Amino acid sequence: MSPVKKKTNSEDYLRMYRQMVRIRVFEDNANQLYLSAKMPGLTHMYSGEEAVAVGICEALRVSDKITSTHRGHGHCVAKGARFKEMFCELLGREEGYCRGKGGSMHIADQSNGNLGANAIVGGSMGIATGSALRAKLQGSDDVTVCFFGDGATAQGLLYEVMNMAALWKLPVIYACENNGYSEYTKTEEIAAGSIVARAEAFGIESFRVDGQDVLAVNDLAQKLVGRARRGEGPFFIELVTYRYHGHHVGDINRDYYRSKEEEAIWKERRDPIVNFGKWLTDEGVASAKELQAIEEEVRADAKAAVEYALAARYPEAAEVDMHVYAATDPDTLRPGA
Amino acid sequence: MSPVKKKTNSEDYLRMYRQMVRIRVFEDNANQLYLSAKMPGLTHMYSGEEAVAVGICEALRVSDKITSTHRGHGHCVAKGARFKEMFCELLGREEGYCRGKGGSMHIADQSNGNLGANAIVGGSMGIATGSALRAKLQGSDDVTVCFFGDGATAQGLLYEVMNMAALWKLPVIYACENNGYSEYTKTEEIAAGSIVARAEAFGIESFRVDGQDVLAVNDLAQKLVGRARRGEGPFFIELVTYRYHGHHVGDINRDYYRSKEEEAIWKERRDPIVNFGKWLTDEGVASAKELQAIEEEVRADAKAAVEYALAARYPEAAEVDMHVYAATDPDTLRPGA
Amino acid sequence: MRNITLSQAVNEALAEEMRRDPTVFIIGEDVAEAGTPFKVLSGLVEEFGTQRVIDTPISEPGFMGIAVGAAMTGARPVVDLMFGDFIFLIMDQLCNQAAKTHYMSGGKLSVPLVLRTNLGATRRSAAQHSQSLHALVAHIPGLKVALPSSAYEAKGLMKTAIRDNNPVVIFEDKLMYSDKAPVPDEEYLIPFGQAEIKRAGKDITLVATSSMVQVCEKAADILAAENISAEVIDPRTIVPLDEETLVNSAKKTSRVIVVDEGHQSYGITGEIASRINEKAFYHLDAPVLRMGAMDVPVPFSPVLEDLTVPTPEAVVEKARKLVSGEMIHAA
Amino acid sequence: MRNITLSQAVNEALAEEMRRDPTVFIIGEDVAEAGTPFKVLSGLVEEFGTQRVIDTPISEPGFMGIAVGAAMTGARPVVDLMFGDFIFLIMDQLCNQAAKTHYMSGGKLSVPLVLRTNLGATRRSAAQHSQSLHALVAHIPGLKVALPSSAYEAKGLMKTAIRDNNPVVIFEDKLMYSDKAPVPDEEYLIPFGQAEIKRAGKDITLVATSSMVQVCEKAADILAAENISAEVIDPRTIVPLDEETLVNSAKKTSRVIVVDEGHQSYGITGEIASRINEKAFYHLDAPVLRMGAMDVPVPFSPVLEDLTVPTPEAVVEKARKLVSGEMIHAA
Ligand SMILES: Cc1ncc(C[n+]2csc(CCOP(=O)(O)OP(=O)(O)O)c2C)c(N)n1
Ligand SMILES: Cc1ncc(C[n+]2csc(CCOP(=O)(O)OP(=O)(O)O)c2C)c(N)n1
Ligand SMILES: [Mg+2]
Ligand SMILES: [Mg+2]
Repeated sequence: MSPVKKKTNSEDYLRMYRQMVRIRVFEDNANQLYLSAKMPGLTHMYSGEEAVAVGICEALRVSDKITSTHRGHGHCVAKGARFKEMFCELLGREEGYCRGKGGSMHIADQSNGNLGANAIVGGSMGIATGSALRAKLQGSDDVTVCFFGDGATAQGLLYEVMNMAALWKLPVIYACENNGYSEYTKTEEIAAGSIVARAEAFGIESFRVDGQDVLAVNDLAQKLVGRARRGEGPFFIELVTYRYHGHHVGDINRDYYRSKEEEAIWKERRDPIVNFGKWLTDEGVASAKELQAIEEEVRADAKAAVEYALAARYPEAAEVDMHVYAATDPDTLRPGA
Repeated sequence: MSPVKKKTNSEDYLRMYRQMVRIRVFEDNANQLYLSAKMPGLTHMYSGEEAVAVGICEALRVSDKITSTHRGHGHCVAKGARFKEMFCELLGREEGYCRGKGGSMHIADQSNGNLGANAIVGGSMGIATGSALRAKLQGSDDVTVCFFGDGATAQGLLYEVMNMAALWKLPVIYACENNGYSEYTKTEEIAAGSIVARAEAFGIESFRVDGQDVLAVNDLAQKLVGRARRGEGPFFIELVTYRYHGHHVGDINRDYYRSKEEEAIWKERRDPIVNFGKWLTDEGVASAKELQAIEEEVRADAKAAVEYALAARYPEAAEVDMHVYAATDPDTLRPGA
Repeated sequence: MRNITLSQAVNEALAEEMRRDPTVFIIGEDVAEAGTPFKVLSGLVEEFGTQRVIDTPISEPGFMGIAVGAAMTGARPVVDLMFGDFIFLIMDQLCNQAAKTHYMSGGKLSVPLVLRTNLGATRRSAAQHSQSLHALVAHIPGLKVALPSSAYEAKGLMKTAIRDNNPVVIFEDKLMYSDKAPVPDEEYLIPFGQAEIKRAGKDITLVATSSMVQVCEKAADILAAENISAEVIDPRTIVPLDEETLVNSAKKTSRVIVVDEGHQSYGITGEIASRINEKAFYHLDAPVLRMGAMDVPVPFSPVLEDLTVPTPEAVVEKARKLVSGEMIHAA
Repeated sequence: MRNITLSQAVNEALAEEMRRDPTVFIIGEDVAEAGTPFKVLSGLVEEFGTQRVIDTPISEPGFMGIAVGAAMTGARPVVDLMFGDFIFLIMDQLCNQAAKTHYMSGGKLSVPLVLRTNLGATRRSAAQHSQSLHALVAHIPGLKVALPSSAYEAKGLMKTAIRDNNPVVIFEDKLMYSDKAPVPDEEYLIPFGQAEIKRAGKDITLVATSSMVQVCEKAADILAAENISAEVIDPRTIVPLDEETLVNSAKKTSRVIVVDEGHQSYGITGEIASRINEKAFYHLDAPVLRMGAMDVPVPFSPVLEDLTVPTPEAVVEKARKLVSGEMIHAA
């Protein structure tokens, strides 16, 4: 664990711990829904990467924005979403964040500044940068964080928008979650040179951090978010992390692309929740029992939310062609309006 | 002028000189055709950048490939094309390299390995890289050079293909002609950080060279082409150069984006042909008179080619829907073929 | 009413809307000091500054994506895409992102942006600078598509597009930038989904878009001299499409040609013809015919290029055949 | 004849052509050891090695461009695009480069490549993984477009595509990968531009593409029970399109519905319907009707998604109306 500096507020620590647990528990339930054939389609689990989303989002305020990925449940929870609307979305119900129209890969939560998951790898890099441009033009000091994977660094769009972000000094932080794989391929087979050097070449200050250490991530995020607010952005962070499950829930036999040993090492020695929990008890911030209680609470929450969602209504058939176009108030279309 | 090392072959020098003059003279004639309303459409002049195309293409053999840009006449001449077919193409005549169907922005010369100019900025970066992949798969040691401008470095495609070229060690050289402008905008306003650092970040060995010094360019090109042939590629070169004319022939009033003084400095002090001519006479490779004779010869050639082209046939109307699809020999579509 | 060029009309629309709404900004290549290669935007950066008339690097997917993000967070960007042919570069941001965000978010997010670009051949600009690609975006639900046919429409449709809460793609005819047309002094907007009957007629309906409106008006002049009365209708927006006006005209004249500058095959003429056919079939004396650009990449050579686009004479010829009943024997 | 899955059929076609021609190679994401997420390519890297089954980073425009360059210099690449929805990312390389190179070079350069991708909804994959985007590429001259409707077509069309000297886009129906169909043991190729009459009939013609062939065959079964004899025709390639077979069928049955899984508006049904209408108008008893996917982004929720795609029941309903003459009153 990284050394803690000024920050000694145990409430913050416990909230981070709880948020990481919430992500893990959410994913366990989502996986279960898939395995029991209750969830339509597929989904991509964030388990193992919790310290990344939580470390970063805990440095943000509600009006700050994030863009998320196909592996987006973790970002969504970390930015403040509720279980009920999330499970409803995963199950295609009307009370989902997107009224069931988006599903896992498009989950969004505008009320908390989550501009949405994206099923196009790299698809939200422009959106995040545009959100930062909007903040700057508006004179607001909101910051936008763009989450994406190591695999997404192969999309040319990243370099186009980093160039503009650097030229225009936009308040955006590019957060590259390097979990070692893009689908069934190791990062070193798809990424030449150095990922952080690529951002640096555009004049963007760049960092590499242990993505399993929530305090290290949060510490760096606090600093960079603060600097971005003051107009010193953009920044780039590579977060070294690992996904515990397959690429998606259906990716069960993984031997041909990664070993059980490798998985075991990450899970047993580098788990972000276990290690942070240990640190919290070692430092006397919380007792093992208190942590246990948090987990149980979260599990109960999740269980209730799943049950609620399973019983919730599907959207009406009439909704199918609703929301293709946003309404425009006819009054605004008049001369003089 | 850069110091000459082993190379003392005056024939090579004079060929380079002649090729540079050929480009300049070609462009003077093309510009004249535009001004006298004899050429359809617009065109982009290469004048001022001759040392780049010639320095590089003189390091290539016929079977090596190049891809070119909207500012492509220089590359075409340097890779060995003839005036007659080039002017015919610019004038939309049947004997043009593309039967008049491509025009200035799509001029190509397959017989000399020129895969063509491209009217999409950056549009041939993939093509060049694919040509290099093909050479590698085929076991040939041909090298491909991809020409593009500073403005084109803003296209994400470049980073996608450089990544793959680096991962797969492809025999391709990315030649960035930095003439200080992309259309009406200065390079520093559209390119953050450092252009060569961007290539280096992908693990590509990168160089910056004076693009007005044909010997310096040729020297570097010889080395890198040789290394690429031996499988040590890819490489990246930034060539610092200048275009004398406007962005295109119609761009006459340029004061609002670049000063007459700046233009004068480049034209008067840094002209690649004048300076190389001086060096050739200083070193005793040729007399001023001999150089003069070369120029006159080239001018006469160009004049004849222009006259020929102006009188040449247009394609038949029936050609309009020819070459939409390439024919496929029906015999190859049979089982057992 | 003054006569102003299509360029000026677009420029006025942008200036008026930027004065009216501080969230409107322009983004694209060489839009500021240069005012675009077509000089459509001249003067705007002087009035609104570089914060609202934003020059970008040559990064079409990048600045399109940035516009989507800005629109999702409260701005109304007008994206300037220098040539319609470059739309291929931004299709993902336009069609997978901008077009779908409102729906995918269950109506919670919206993307009010305008993509300004152009169409039209016969400028001797060859295959990658001459395409009319509106059919591609018309196929994607979530996008609206406007095709102004004169300075008047260019201004009125642009103003509506900027105020619309959805992504709108406007294709201007690049050959028309210096064409003048009467444009009111007072403010006006043209509603989407309302076709305009450019000229009333009774023997045949010519449905024409963008550049083809002028072509069909000329054709109608020639036909009039032959005592064939042609009705010329400009749909103005193809999404939404004013089916009713088209169908009513077809029922009245019983003969229709749909004329458009996009490639004919799998272009917009098939859709418009089919909709008319479906709703007016029993009133038609002949099949609804279509004329689009030839199904060839646009050739550079002027002698070839001019063959690829419908001309007034070609429209007249087809109209004559339809009216004379010759088609019956052809089928 | 054996029954094999569409996956196996594609795999066989690729293996056979790779054995036959050393210039054929495969390039795309996770095509090698993983054999693609749909496992269509399993075993190929073992036989042909990583030099001919090339895994790429997630750089669709990049590897598409690389394939164009390799094709221009003598190779025959087969590009694997994991989802048809990603075609938006590669439109420039496909439509501005691959499609136009032969023409722009006056026939001197050619681009013999195959783009393998897919289409089809109802996999609960939401708006960015469920589109059927073949209309977009069918509009671009220089591209050929194949839509296999079973394992049999998938193999035969793929082999022809690889040997064709032009860029060919093949859309496989991703819901069909594990569907079996009889496939000959011997080598065969299916020529482009030849529609297949899947079932002969005399009262109505159902023109159906890809996934909709099965739907229309089921519809034909139901109709048969009602004594309505439906002819089902699969064009197999939409560029080139076998107009003749379609028109002849229309002349025979006098009633046509065109059914396709792309969005209906400005999709391929308008073109096919118009061509039939133009050439068979005086033989038709009713307008050529069309059924496409709804003009909405594909929703995730199963209850909504299932509403967006034509079903056998919906086709039957429309066919009944056509045959009974009900359309007359509608128009
Ligand atoms: C443009 C695009 N190409 C391919 C895919 C298919 N795909 C989905 S996730 C994925 C891997 C992404 O890897 P990475 O960015 O490292 O994210 P991770 O899954 O590891 O979190 C791929 C190739 C896609 N969704 N979008
Ligand atoms: C994709 C694309 N975007 C924009 C253009 C319009 N355009 C043509 S040349 C050019 C500037 C290119 O600058 P650079 O790459 O530096 O080449 P230079 O003209 O200086 O040789 C632009 C923006 C284009 N042709 N293609
Ligand atoms: Mg990853
Ligand atoms: Mg330049």
